[in-house]
Amino acid sequence: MTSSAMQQLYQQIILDHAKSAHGAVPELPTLDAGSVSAAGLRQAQSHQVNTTCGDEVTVRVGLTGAGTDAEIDEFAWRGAGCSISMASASVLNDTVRGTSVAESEAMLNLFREMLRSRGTIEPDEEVLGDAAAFAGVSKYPARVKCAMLPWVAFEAALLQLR
Amino acid sequence: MTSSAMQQLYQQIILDHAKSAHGAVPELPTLDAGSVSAAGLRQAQSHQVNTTCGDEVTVRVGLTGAGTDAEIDEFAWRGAGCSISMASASVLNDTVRGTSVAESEAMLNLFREMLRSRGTIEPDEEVLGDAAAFAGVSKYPARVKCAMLPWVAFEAALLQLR
Amino acid sequence: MLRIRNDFPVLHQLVNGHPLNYLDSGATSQNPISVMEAEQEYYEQRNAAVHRGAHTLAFAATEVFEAARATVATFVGAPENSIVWTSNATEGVNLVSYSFSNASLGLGAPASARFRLGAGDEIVVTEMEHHSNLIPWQQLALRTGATLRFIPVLDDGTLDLAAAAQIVNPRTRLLAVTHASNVVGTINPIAELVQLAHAVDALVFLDACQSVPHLAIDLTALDVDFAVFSGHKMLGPTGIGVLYGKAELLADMPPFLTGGSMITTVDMQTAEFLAPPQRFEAGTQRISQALALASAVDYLDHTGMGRIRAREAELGRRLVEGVTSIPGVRLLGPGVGVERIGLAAVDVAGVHAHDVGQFLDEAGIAVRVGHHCAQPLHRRLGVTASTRASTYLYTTDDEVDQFLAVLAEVAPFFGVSR
Amino acid sequence: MLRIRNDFPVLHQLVNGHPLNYLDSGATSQNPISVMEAEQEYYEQRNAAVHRGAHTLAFAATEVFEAARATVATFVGAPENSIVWTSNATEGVNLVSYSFSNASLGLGAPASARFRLGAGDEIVVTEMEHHSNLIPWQQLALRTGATLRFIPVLDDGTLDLAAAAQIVNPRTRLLAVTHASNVVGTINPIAELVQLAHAVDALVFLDACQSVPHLAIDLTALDVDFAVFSGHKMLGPTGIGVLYGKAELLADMPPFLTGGSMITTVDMQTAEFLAPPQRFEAGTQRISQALALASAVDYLDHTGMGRIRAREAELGRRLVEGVTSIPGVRLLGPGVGVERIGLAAVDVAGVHAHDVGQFLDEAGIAVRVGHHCAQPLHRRLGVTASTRASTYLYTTDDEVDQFLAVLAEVAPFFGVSR
Ligand SMILES: Cc1ncc(COP(=O)(O)O)c(C=O)c1O
Ligand SMILES: Cc1ncc(COP(=O)(O)O)c(C=O)c1O
Repeated sequence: MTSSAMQQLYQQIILDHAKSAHGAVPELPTLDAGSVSAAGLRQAQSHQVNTTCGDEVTVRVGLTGAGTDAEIDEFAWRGAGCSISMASASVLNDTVRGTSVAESEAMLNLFREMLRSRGTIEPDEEVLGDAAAFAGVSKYPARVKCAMLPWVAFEAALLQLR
Repeated sequence: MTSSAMQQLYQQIILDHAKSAHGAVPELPTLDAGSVSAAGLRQAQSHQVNTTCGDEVTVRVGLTGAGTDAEIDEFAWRGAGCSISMASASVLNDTVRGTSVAESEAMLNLFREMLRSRGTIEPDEEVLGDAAAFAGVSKYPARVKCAMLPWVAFEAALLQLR
Repeated sequence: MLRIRNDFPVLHQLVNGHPLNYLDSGATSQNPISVMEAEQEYYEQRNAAVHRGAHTLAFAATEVFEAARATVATFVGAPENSIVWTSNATEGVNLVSYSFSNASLGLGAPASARFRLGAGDEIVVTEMEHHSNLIPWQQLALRTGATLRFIPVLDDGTLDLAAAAQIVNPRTRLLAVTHASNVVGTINPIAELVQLAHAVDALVFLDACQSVPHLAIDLTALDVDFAVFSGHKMLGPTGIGVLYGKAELLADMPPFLTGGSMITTVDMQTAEFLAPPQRFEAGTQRISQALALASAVDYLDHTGMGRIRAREAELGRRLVEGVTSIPGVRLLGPGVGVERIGLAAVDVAGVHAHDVGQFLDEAGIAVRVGHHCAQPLHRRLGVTASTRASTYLYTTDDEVDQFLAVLAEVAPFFGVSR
Repeated sequence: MLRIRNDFPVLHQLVNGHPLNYLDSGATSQNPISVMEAEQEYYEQRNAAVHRGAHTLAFAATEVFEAARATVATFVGAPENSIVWTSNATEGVNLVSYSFSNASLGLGAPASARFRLGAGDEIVVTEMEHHSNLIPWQQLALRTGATLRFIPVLDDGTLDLAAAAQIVNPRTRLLAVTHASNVVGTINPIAELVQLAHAVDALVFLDACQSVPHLAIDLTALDVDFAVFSGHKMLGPTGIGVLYGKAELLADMPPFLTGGSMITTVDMQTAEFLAPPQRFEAGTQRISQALALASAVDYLDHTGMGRIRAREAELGRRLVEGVTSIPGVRLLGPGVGVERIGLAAVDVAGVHAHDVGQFLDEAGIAVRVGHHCAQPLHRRLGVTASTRASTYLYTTDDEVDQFLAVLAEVAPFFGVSR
């Protein structure tokens, strides 16, 4: 019954991330525009909802520096949703924390491209790391939204800090 | 082109009544409930609209006496509409003016029955007089409403005087 | 059963390599061939504007359109002039909500004053309502200053009737309640609630979306004041719904949508309106959809609503017995022994409903996952989402059993052990 | 032409022993086979609830539903998120009218304040509007205390543009106008009216019911703020219409109908709403009707809107030349030489329109008689009713000629001599 397609979609890496999600916090109170953290980081936050299923994710970022060289020194998220979206948020945490805005945006583009490829893009694990495990999701157009949800929130938060 | 069906529907009697309608008055101001005419007649009036085409007829009656023996000593109508509805109002005037409520209701029932018969009832001209000319209408279900319009207004006016 | 299934071509397809197991009829049902044919026949033979035209086609269209109203009216035990066509049940709720707002603004005939709402008036709903029978009343309260109150749900997913008797009070003007729940599957005690409401002169608005398709209903006997249901949940097409309103109420209500075909006289500043139901049917109507719904009703009638109800109770039992025997699966609502329509919503501990749905879909099983447009009820039952299997007259025992078998594999696959 | 006519099965029937001559497309058009098939295919293959389900069928249904939106959007030169499905054009007018009422009550996000209306504000319509683009604005004025004014019609049935320039003033908040008249057939100078309105910051609401089916339309280029049209007048089924609204306006408007599928978060007292277009699409949508409308648009596109417009202008000319040469027949609206869509409404002196229609029907000719939901315009032109022949891409020259021949016999038959 549990076809190999299911196993491709729900790779062990995804199930593991979903079970012990990295970077998840229990609360993320709303943030005023232009907030600066105690440590002097410029902060922004975005809340995204998948209206089909009600999954939601809030992502907070804090930057040191300005422009695309700025570094993502704070990253936190909270959310409720399916294993794909929760694992994706966890992987996002691992992928972008500590990188520059430019690097993280490059990753985001790669990730999005892979997900939209309907299975035609073979992911480069060297570059994508655990994020490559989401390649199977691209064959499930209905689930692409789930995997993208935290990344879209991340993108929207960065946009506020432009 | 002008088929015999058309000639059956628009009998000469109907076209003549439509052209010089009996009992039609230019104005019929609204009447208060329980109105009594200068001549002591108990009056009532009803306004009916055929919503498909916008035809409208107002009928006023005035009775002497009470119950089903009461006599229809006043009858007037005004309206705007197709030749069927206007001719029918004119014929109604000729049919019920001066009769008793009981007699006029009997006529109304005969007329209605004939119109609803879809062409199956052969009208008795002795009894119905000019109203028999509407037998052709019964084969045009869409036009039955037109022919009935003044009679329905008449019926509604009588009902108010019960 | 085979005869019935042959009438539904959509059921005979493979999904992900498995025969489709359609267990989402609570969301929308499938159409038998006869319903599709009724619609096509209309467009091939007599498509024309109704209540507007005098030519042969227009008259024929008007006749079948009104005959469809009569068919649906008879099906729910209502007089024809109490049946108003809408796009779906949701629009029917909004129709009454906005008509009451308009009455509250002093619009409509003097008799519409009886529907005026304002500060101090109360509208009562229940905690198990579908959003469509909740938000329009929230908005009515916002528009008029009335207060919205609600009858709570008990831990077992049924209404707290003791609380209801307190909450319904002389300030209550309207009680809106669902007949059968689209989540917990129970059938609410409408007679009792009608008595409560009518004792304080409040109107009763029934959401019959999950009852009219599945039970034999007599709205006149139920004595509710309004009811709504949707064609697409009862073998009919999308785009058509029904509002029932007691004729003497509709007669006094101001119009909702205005425009063509619902007026008598119009000048540049004012308009006079037709009697119901036309007063509430503005613009060109859903003609082919009304005919198709009547054809769906004929299909249901022919199959027999008594038989359908019994069959679905059986399927509901099978579902409930099945899911409650799977470890780690929690059934929302009352368990074995309480009559329900043929649906069951469950929570699989440790696995999000969306993942459960995906796993089932891979096996060709179509269920609904999420909050099923009932967020407050889910919150009340302590979950954010659930997985719902819902049946109809074409559902087989084997389909229920396959669902149960695959559901049992969910927790192991996702590595949830208990 | 033969190819086109073969696509419309309904045209091939006898009425009263004569081949049907359907000249009532202005009321409702006929459906080609491809449109019926698109709808049937949906019910046979992928019928499921959209934007609600996660299973394979539901996802497929959502995809084709949104693809249909894209098709219709492209057809009228609009972005997808500016297209809202409604039941008919009438509902689209009501949607904006009620959304503005809600804004006037302070509902919706703070940005909705820009749509507040009250005493001193003016809504401008024209004297040639269909009731559907008139009464909802009368009602909005009644609900908010705004004043309704109108641009008068000249004796020749065209708008008094000189008066328009006076009537539209800084108090004007909205100008509602029809693109093409369903009675006099003329095409109004929308660019000019948009300029007038936008110069005083008023919004423009376009009734495109008689233009979208017959002309190539680019709503973005026209720069109107809102527009409505109906599927059943453009080869599509009944039960579906479209509201176009500039995306930045829709984004700030409070919802109209509320219920399932248009919310994000709901609790017992409050609800938060989705972005447009979903914000305005409450309850289960007209899914198969949207697909069928997209199929109708494909048919029109394939035939070519340029070709259709030219063909109809030709038919319009033929009609106008024909009717104006019959003694005792008066054409409503401008005569030969003024561009019009393919329709003509006439008054036969001394014969009521209903009788004219009956006479034509006997010969198999289907026309519309009455006020065509435009009582004020008829009153302005000094008649209570008229007889309207309206064409579409499937109308032949012979059909127009037969209509003219039979129309010429009307007055003699009814004994009207002149
Ligand atoms: C100009 C115009 N506006 C509005 C309408 C109303 O369209 P519907 O009845 O489809 O809502 C019509 C057609 O009846 C029309 O011709
Ligand atoms: C109980 C209940 N009420 C209301 C609705 C709304 O029906 P619709 O979306 O057809 O308007 C539904 C179905 O979605 C339902 O199950």
